[in-house]
Formats: sequence, C-alpha cells, structure tokens
Amino acid sequence: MSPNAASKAGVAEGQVVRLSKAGVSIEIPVLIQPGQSDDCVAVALGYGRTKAGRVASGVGANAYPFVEFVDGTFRYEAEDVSIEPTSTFVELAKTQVHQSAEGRPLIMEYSLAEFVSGHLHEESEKQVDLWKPHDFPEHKWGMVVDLNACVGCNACVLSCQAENNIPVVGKDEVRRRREMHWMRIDRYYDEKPDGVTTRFQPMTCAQCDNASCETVCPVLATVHSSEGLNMQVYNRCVGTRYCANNCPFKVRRFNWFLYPHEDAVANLALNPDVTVRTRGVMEKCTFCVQRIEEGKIHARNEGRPIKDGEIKTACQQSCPANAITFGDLKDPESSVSKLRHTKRNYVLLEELNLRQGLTYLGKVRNDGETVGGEPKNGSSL
Amino acid sequence: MRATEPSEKTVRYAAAFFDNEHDLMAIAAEARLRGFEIQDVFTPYPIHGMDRAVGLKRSRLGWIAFVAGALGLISAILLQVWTSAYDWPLNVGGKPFNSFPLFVPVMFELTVLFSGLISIGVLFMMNRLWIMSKKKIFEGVTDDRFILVLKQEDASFDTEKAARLFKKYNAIKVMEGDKFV
Amino acid sequence: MAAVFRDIETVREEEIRLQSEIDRITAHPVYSPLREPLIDESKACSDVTNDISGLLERPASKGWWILFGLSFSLLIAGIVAAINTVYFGIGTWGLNKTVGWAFGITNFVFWIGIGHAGTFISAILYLFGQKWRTSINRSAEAMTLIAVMCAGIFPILHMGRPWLFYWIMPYPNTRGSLWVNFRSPLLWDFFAISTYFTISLVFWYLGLVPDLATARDRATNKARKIFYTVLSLGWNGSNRTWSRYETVYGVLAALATPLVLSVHSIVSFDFATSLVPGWHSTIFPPYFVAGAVFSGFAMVTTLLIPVRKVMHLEGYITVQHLDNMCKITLLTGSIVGLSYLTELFIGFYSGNPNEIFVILNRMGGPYAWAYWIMFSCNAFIPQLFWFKAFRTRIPLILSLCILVNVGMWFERFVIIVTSLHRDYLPSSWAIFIPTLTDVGLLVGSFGLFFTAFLIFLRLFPVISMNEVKGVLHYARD
Amino acid sequence: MARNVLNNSMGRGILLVAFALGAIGSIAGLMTSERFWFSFLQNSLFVLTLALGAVLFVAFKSVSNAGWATALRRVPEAMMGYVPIGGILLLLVFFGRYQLYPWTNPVPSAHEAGLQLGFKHAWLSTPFFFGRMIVFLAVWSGLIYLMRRASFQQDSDGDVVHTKRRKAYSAIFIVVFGVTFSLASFDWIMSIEPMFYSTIFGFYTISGTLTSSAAAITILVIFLKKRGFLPAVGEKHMHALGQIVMGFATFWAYMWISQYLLIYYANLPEETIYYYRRTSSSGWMAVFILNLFLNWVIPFVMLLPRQVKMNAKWMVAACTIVLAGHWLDLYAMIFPAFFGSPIIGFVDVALTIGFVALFLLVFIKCIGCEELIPRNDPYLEESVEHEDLELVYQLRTETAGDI
Repeated sequence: MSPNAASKAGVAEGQVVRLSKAGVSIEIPVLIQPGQSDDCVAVALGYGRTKAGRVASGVGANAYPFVEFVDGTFRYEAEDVSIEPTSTFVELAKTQVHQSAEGRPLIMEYSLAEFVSGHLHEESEKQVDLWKPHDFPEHKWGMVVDLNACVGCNACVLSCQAENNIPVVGKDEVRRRREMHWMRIDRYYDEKPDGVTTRFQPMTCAQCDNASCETVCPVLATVHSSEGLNMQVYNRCVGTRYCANNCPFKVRRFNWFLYPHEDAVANLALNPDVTVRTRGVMEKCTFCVQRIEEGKIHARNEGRPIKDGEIKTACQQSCPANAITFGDLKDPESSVSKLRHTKRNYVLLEELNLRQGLTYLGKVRNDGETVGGEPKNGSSL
Repeated sequence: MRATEPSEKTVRYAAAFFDNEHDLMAIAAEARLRGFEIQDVFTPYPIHGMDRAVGLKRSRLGWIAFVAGALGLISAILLQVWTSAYDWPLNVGGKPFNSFPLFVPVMFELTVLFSGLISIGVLFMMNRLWIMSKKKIFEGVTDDRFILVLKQEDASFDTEKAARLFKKYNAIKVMEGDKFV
Repeated sequence: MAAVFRDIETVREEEIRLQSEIDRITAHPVYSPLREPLIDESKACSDVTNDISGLLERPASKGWWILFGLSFSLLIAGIVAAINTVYFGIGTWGLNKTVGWAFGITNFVFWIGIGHAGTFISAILYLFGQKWRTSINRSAEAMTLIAVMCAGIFPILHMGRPWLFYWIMPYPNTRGSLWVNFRSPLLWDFFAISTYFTISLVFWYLGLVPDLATARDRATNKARKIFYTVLSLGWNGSNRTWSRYETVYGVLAALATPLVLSVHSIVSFDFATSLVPGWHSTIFPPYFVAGAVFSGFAMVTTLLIPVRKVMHLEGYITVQHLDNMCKITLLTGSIVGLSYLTELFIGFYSGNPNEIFVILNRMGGPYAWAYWIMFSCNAFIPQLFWFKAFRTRIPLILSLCILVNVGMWFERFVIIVTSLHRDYLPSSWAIFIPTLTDVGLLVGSFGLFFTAFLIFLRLFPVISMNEVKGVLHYARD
Repeated sequence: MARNVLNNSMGRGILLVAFALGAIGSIAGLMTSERFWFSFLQNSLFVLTLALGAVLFVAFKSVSNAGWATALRRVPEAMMGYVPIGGILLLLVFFGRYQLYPWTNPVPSAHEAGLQLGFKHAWLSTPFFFGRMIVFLAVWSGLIYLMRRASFQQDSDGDVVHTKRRKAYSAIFIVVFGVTFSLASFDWIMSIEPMFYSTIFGFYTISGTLTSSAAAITILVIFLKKRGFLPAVGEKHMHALGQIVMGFATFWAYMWISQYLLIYYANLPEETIYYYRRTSSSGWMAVFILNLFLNWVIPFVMLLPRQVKMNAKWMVAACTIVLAGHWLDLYAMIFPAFFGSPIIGFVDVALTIGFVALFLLVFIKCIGCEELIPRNDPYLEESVEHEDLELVYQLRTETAGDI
C-alpha cells in the first residue's frame, strides 16, 4: 500500500485491515510501500496455509479467494475491494526498518549523459597509511557487484543462506533485528517530486584489508588471511561483539541463542563443508571460503593454476543477472580485476580507508533521455 | 638500618610510654644526641620528622620500585613484541605485526603492576609483616600511646640518666624486658 | 680552677647547642590562620579509636539490617538476571545486529567510573598534600574496590560465551602458538582493570593494616581477635615499619595517580579507537577520566552523607569535607562540560557529515531524551556548586550528586547506543529497547554495590584512624 | 625605584643586544625567507605560552590554597606581565595570514574545497578570526591585571581580602582560559592545516604550556635564588617544582600518546594525514621522536631521583630540555604543513633569541618593580622552611613599621 493510500484509508503500518469483497474477506496487516500505485493494494499469495508443518502453518492470510477465473484465465486483480481498518496492530518482521539513505552517497547513480561524458566521480585521492601494508603473495580475492545488473531479486541472499548453514531465526527474532543473513540487499527509497526511485545494493562482508573488526578482537578470533580474506575463527570467538560494532557495514551476525539443529532429517540439508556455529559466536560472509579451497585443491590436483571464473561464490552462482563477479585481484587478466579498473567502479565509504575486497559498479539510470540525438548502445560497461 | 633488625630478638630493652608525639619526638632526639641507642619508637600513626629525630636514613624502597617498574616495562615489551611479531605474526586489520604504539597501554599497566606489587611485597618482607607474625606489641600503641624503646645491651647504658630523661618528658609508664620478639 | 669553669662553660654551651638541635628537629609545621580546622577540635587520639572502632564492636543496628535486606534483594534480582543470561544466551538482552553493546557496557563504564574516586582521593590528593582526604579515603577506596568488582562482572557477562572469558589472558598453552591480540582495547581493558583492582586493593589494604591492628588490640571476642590478628600481620607501630610504609605509600600514590588516568583512558579507547561516528574522538581519554572522577565523587558524597549521619561521624566528615568534594565535582564537571562543547564545536568544524549527523541525531533523534538528561545533569547541574549554599546544605548536595550519577549513567548510554544505532549505512539502523534481563542486571549491580558496602561498614574501620590521628591537630583544609 | 635583579648592568645590555638581533633577524627574514611567518608564529607562541602557563600556575595555587608556593609566587606573577605585550606581537600574524592560513586565501585549491562547507567557512573567516584573537588576548590581559593588582595591594595594606579576591579572579581565569585557549589553539595552530581536526588538540596544547612554564618558573627561581633573592625558597620548593615539572611532562606525554594512538589506530585519512606529514620523511620523523624524548622521556628519567630535584644544576638542565622540547613541539605543530623537511635557519635562531630576550626584559622589568616576597600573604608561613620562620616575622614587622 502506498503512503498516500494509507493516509487516505486512515491506516498506519502494522495496522490490521479487513479486505472484503462480495462475501470474501481476509484480515492482514498493512505494509507501506513507497512506489506502489495509490489506487491499489497488493497482497501476497500463498500464505495462510493450514497444513504446511511447523514453520508455515497459519502464517499470513489466504488471498486466493479473491482470485477469479475469468475467460479461461485466472484473474489476479480484484476490483472494488473495501478496506476497513481494525483496531489490531501487529509488529511487522522486516529486515530493514529505515528506508531512506539520508542523502548519503552510498549507491552511486549516474545519468546517461554523465556516463557518456565519462566523468563519473572524483578520482579518489591516494590514501596514506602510517604503516607499510601487508602483501598478499599468491591470491587476493575480490568481488565486484554491478549495481546496473542487480535486479534485487534476493536469490543471492537465499543461496548464501543455504550454502552456509545460516540459521533461520523466525519472525520474533527478525522483529528484534536479529536476522542472520550474511548477505542482504539494502534498499533505499528516494522520494522525488515525480515519484519514488528505489535503489538497492547487495551487501556482504567487504573483506577489508584494513579491517576495523579485526584489530579490536581481543582473542584474535577474526584475522586476515594471506589471500585477503577476513576470516572468522568460530571456536576461538568468545562473543564480545566488538567487531560487529566497529563494522561500518554491519555485516556481522551474532548467534544470540543456540539455534536448533536437533532434527536429524533436517540436518541432512546442511552443507557438510561449512561449520554449524554455536551460541555466542560471531559469524559472517567468508567469500565462500569452502569453495575457494575446493577450487584450489582441484587446480592443485590437476597441476595447473586456478582459472578465472572457476571458483564461484554461492551468491554469484545464483545471481540471474550476473551482477556478481568474483576472482583473484592478483591476476590482472581476471574479470574482477578488469571490472575494478572501469570508470564505474567505486568503493563504498572510501573515506574510511578500509581497502575493501568488495567494490561496486555504479548504476547508470536512463530516465528516457537521449544523448547526442540517438540512444547510445553498445558502449562498454 | 636493615642490619640492626636480626638482633632485635635478643636485645634487652627499656621502654617509656608517652601520651603525645611531641614529647616522644623530643626525647627521641635528645636520647640519640646524648648517646643512647634507640631500638625503635612505636607510634599509633606515622610522625613527620620522626626519622630525623631517631636518625633513620631514607628508605631505599623507592629504588626498588623503580627497578621493579623497569622490569615490568621490559617484560611487557618483550611479551607483546615477541607474541605479536615473532611467535605468531598475524595480519590483524592490516596493521603491522609490531604495532608498537598500540602496545603502550599494556606496557604502562605492567610497569605499574610490577612496581606496585613488588615494592609492597618487599615492604612486607623487610618489616616481617605476615599473617603468622609474632611481634612484640606494646599496649596502647595502636590507640594513643607513643613509646620509645632504648637498647640496654650496651655496657655504657646509664639507667639513671635514662630515668632522668624519661621523667623530663613526662613518661607515663616505664618498663623493661629482655627479649624483643 | 679555670679549667673546671671552662668545662662547665663547655658543658653549658654543649647543652644549649643540644637543646637548639632538639628544637630544630622537633619544630612542627605552621599553618596559615586562614585555614579552618577540619575535624572536630575536641577529639583526642583515644576518641578517634573509640568512635571508629566502637562502631564495629556494637551489633548492627536495625537500620543496617533493613538496608542490607533491601540491597540484598536487589542483588538476588541481579543474580536471577545473570543466570538467565548465561543459561539462555545474550539473546535475553535487548541487543540486536546493529546495537551490539548497550546496558552491559554502559553499566561497566559507569561502575568503572564510580571506581575512580577512591584512588583519586588516596593517590592524587595525597600527592597534592590535601589533608582533608584522611576522613574519607577509607570508605572511598572501599567503594572503589566494590565498584570495580561490579564493573568487572559486565565484560564477562556480556560475552557470548562467558565461560571462556579467560581466553583474553595471554597464557602459555599447548595449542601451539595461540596468543591474544595486544592491539585490542578490550585486552588493554583486561590489563588495566586487573592492574587497577590489584593496586587499589593493596593500597587500601596497606592503609588498613594499622587500623586492623587497632581493632585486633581492642577485640574481646575470640573470632574477632583471630580475624583481625590474621589480617593485621603483626603490626606493632614501629617507626622503622612506619618509615618504609610511608615510602611505599608514596610510591603507590605516585603509581596510582597515572594509573587512575590510564584506566578510564583505556576504557575510553574501547570507543575512541573505533570508526563509529560519535565514538572516535581524540578527546575521549581526558574527557572520560574527568567524567569518571566526577561521577565517582558524586557517588562518594551520596554514600557518605547518610553514613556520617547514621554512624554519627559528623565530627570527622564535616561540612568542610563535603564542600571540598563538591568543589572537585564542580571542577571535573566543568571539564566534562568543556569536553561536550569541544565535541560539538569540532563536530561542526570538521565538516564531516557523519560527525554532524551524530550530533544532530543525539540532540533530536529517538534517544534525544537521554541526551538532554545527560547534558543537563552533567554540564548544568554541577555548575550550581559555584554557590556556597549548594556546597554546604546537605539535602542540596545529596540531590545534586544523585542527579550527577543519573547523568553519568546516561552519558555512557548516550555514547554507546546513540552512536551505534544509527551509523554509516541507514539500512542497518535499529532501535535498542532494554529487556527485563537488562534492567535486572542494572538493578542487581546496585544491589551488589550496596550489599558489599554495607558489609564493609560492619567489618572494617570506616575512617582511617591512623591517618586521622596523624592530622588531628593540623587537619586544615 | 626598580630593583635590578641582574645585579649589574651588563646583563640587561646583553638582553637588549639579543632583542635587537631578533628584530634585525625579523626584518631580514621578512624580506628573504618564506619561513618567516611560521617562525614568527612559533616563537611568539613559545614565549606567550610560557607567560600564560605562569598565570595558570598562580591561578591553580590560589584556588587550591597551596601555601607552599607563596614564597616564589612573585616569579610567575612577573612572567604574567608579558601577556599583553606578547599578545600585541602575536596580532602581527595578521600580515602573514596568507602564508600561514590557507583558508584566508579567497580561492582555495580543489583539495581544500571542503573548506567551503558551512560552519567551518563561517568560523574561519579573517575578520572573525582576528576579532576572536583580540578578544581572547584582551580578556586574558584584563584578568592578569586584576590578579596582579590584588597581589601587590596586599603588600602595602596587608588585607586578607586580596587573597580572597585573587582566588575569585583565579577561578574565573581558569574557566575562561579553558574555553578560550582551546579555541585559540584550534584557531592559531590547528587551522594551519584546515582539513585536520582533533578534539584533544586544546588539552594537548595546554599540557605543553603547563609543562614548559613550570620549567621556566623553575629556571627563573633558581636564577634569582643564586643572585641572593628569594631567601625563603628552599629545598622543599625545589622538590615541589621538580615534581610539578615531572608531573606536567607526564601529563603532556599522556595527551601526546592519546592523540597519536587514536589516530594511528582508527587510520582515518582525514586525520592520519597530520601524522603522515610528520612521520613519513626521515627528517620529520627525527623531530617527531626527539619531541617525545625532550618533552617527556629525558626530563622524566632525569627528575625521578629525589636528590636531583634539589640540585640546582640538574634542575636547570632538565628544565632547559623541557623548554627546548616545547619549542620543538610548536615547531612540529606549525612547520610540517608546508615544509617537506625540518630546517632551522638564521631566521629561526634570530627570532627565538629575540623573543626570549624580550620576554626576559619584560620579566626583569616586572620583577624589579615589586617586592620579591609577598610579605603579607597569610600563607607565607606555610611556604618557608621551619628554620626560616624568623624571616617571615621579620618581614611582617617591617611592614608594620612602615604603616
């Protein structure tokens, strides 16, 4: 429901409303979604099931009664639905509660004209350290996320969850802002006079070389590998959460409780290559270190160097738009190295001098403008 | 001054009790200047200037504290540099293995810890303060009595002169004993 | 004949010389007529012994039992909350992925701060030759030790796996090379707090030994006799002992002075070394130290006002003492105020949008109420101590000091929570809401504090008798 | 009739020559050296902070009722007299503002585009900046005048009320100085590198000021004592001064490590650049380390033994090192922003000599005008050694005779 529609109907977020039409009615809470048309509300189908096991039974409301079968097809739009507010409120379980980027330059966007002109952002100044940086003798893993390609589908989030045995914590814990996703997609709305633009940005551990999380850990439970990975040693972690506080990207996740893994059958779904973490330890994205090691072993067994693109992280593998590129930054020919040298490449929060392994390619937005008379095609991204 | 302590056990002594620090200080000064050997004085609280009155040199504990502190400082440097840069060098947040400025806090703390604990340990040892201690405790010394103890061992000890002196400064009580344990 | 006269003459000269030498040695310091006596002038040494030791010899009063019962029930609440935390996990606190520290570390910093007054009084005021410290240093140091204990519980409890807390100690082990991170401020904390606790404890104990000897010599019942005999280490008041004792006391004071500064500086490094806007600020070390002494003095004053009343110590802890403590509260409160202003000024001066955002968010964000409590209680309220009326009227002193303590708790809360809850990426912004367990631990720490302090009042002389006796006739402000 | 504490006229002549040398050096430097204004700012702050630290010394003494220092109080009180003169000289940096303060440049370079941001732009504007400077200096001078007047009046009328007044003025001075000197150090020193900011900077500068002025007081006290003045100053004063120098030096080291450690740790480019300029070249690195040694390591170790504090020669040596350290500290704060390596040339030497000479001339003038012992101060008895009490009684009766 759009903000305007909500104010017209006199409802607030989380307020339960009754949608009814010709004898069918359901009660569901309101979620305000900028960018939604003011004249319609959207309801997700597929909820309100009665026999779906411990996790899914009775969750949400069944919207299928509103679906009509017209002219041989299902009609998923229902007209003349009335909205009655009720006095019940529920707290929605959302993974992101603040929707505005507060004008911060987190997601770079360029107009087509800017992109064509080639002048995208200020060349960053050379940043100085007060010490000599460490070098990475063999590999230096890096990732580039193309914001132009990303469609915000969340496939990466799910595949990461499956790959890395990330616990599903349930609604209550999400309401307490304790979801465990290692990868997430940040979404910001920009309210503009002519409507709302939505920007999103996949975010995961950026594997900073000057990692602010590492230096503060008292027990060396998070240190840097010789391949540029920011490693988390689960069995050394005592859970001070200092690292998470000091992470500017807030990508570290803490095991607040002992999340259950007692169901023997369900445990068969766990990835045997990845540890299951216990209560009280910190966890986070590893750039799928198990896959990196597997790739290295394969290459070594075959007595050859690792090929670019051979190692794929789970998120990269499942990205339908190929927005995620992963590879070795030590290899100047790898696609990740090449992307790093394109003009659109930028480092998030560069002013902190963290030297991340994860960088982004800025988004070019074509708002129907044309450049030089003809829409330009085929320019290299 | 340390040398006199072991002989305490066998010394025959004369003790005079006073009820204020001024008399005690004056008699201590006079007794010393008149050639008496002062075993010790006992007071309920430390008296400023008493060391000068009985002719005690400044304690060298300050130097012990300094040496102990230096020891703490060196151990802290060795511990941190060795573990972080030699025994187990790890890349922590890109910082150098030997991040010396960041080792300063622990260096300081260990300096203070060593210095404080060792000097207080030495104090307890030198004064033989420990839980099973069986020292001679004069009555009222922890309340409001000020006591001068003169050594009698010495052949030159003049009992009469001592008695005159005690009287001059209004000794409340005078007692003698043989063993000073 | 002439020779005899000359001998008499020589003897007389000798006598005169001797007398002047004695006079020189025994000359005692002169005090300015402007200085008012600090302690009730009618007190003699034996009065001090009777007044202070006597308190321990009488059975506990009904009031003591009531207070003890109250404090102990708070402590029980805290123990329940602690068991809950350890049994179920840190999830029982109101923390989330964005706000990783809140009540736990707030309480930790608060109690460590409280624990700064005692050693400040015994070390810094000792070095500055402030004689008025003698009436209050014992109880202030005891308060320090108790506060440090209260504080020390929180870093352990706030860990995800508290049973492994000993991993932060560097110890040789059989797991190959496995050391700790000497670059982590939390590790520095471990060293700083354990050193501080140890040095404060020996300092306190050293001062206590002569008084325990007094209690020993007065003890009539067997159990007490054994207790105080063991603890007083055969103290016999020998001048040799006193002399070395004084030297070591001076050494410890000289060591403890920078130690006091270092401890809260290191606690401030927990925040100031990080990247979090609102945490990273170079003024934090001196500002935290001033804040710590500020809150510590307010707490000592809060405790001593009822103690002197109930235990009839008005002759020892006079209004003059309270006045002096208020002045130190004013001084340190003003430094805290100056630091607030500096932070505000440099925040805007820096032009760094994140810094400016933090300031505005503190003033007008979801936790603005906490910020304004902090600002008014810490920067404005202590300014009232400029007026003599506020420094000498006991109800006013008490209420101002309590407000200062409230303000200082909120200061840590504001620094920790308002900085964390909205930092670099707005997508992760979140709100912290305390749970019952959080509140239970806060309340429980107060329970522990008061319970332990009440036990201290029953077991040890509440005023340093030997020091008070030493300054009885010179004790001036 | 002013007393000549130099006991002869040659000393004053030498100082006058030295001052003239400084003046000539200034003119020469102004014409030839790009370093002139930097050196001018550094040296004028060097002596000005000595005088300001002396005010703080007296103010702390008054508010804490520290009786011991009464016998030597006239020394810092004479040093205070330099503040108005030094203030006027400092205002001359107005003419060097384009060299010193890049933000005065109407067209900042691209690198300094951040200066155009709201608050900083308004704060760092030439009229406001120099207006503030005048206000700060005027307020300090005014309070100094009041403090000195209350001190000297007591000599003649012996009224205790002056002690109370001094205490009030001192409390006001401490509060005012805390705020204004913090701002002044941000303005005068930190804004030379306008993109850099550090909240501790004010406290850091104050700590250096306190240390060096305590050292200067010690040297001057020893000098006067040697010349037979200050009869009431004895071992306990030297011991106390030694402890104060040592304590403040340690306080300075605490500020120093706080700022350096935090910036080193967080590694934020806008801050690290400050230390990068000061540690990346070997020349500046040497200055950086020497600074720590001169200001803290050497004096601290030297002054640890009790006997040293009572030994005039050692004390003068340690205090001279502290003063050299303070000079170098200011040098390392001011120069690296624009100069790739540390050079000390004729201009720097001439200006240092000139400013120190001027400071001493003013000091001698001020100390010569009044009694060297505040003989009617109610704390005087506490200040002298027991043996010297006679002296106090003698002084007091002299006064009574006068009236």
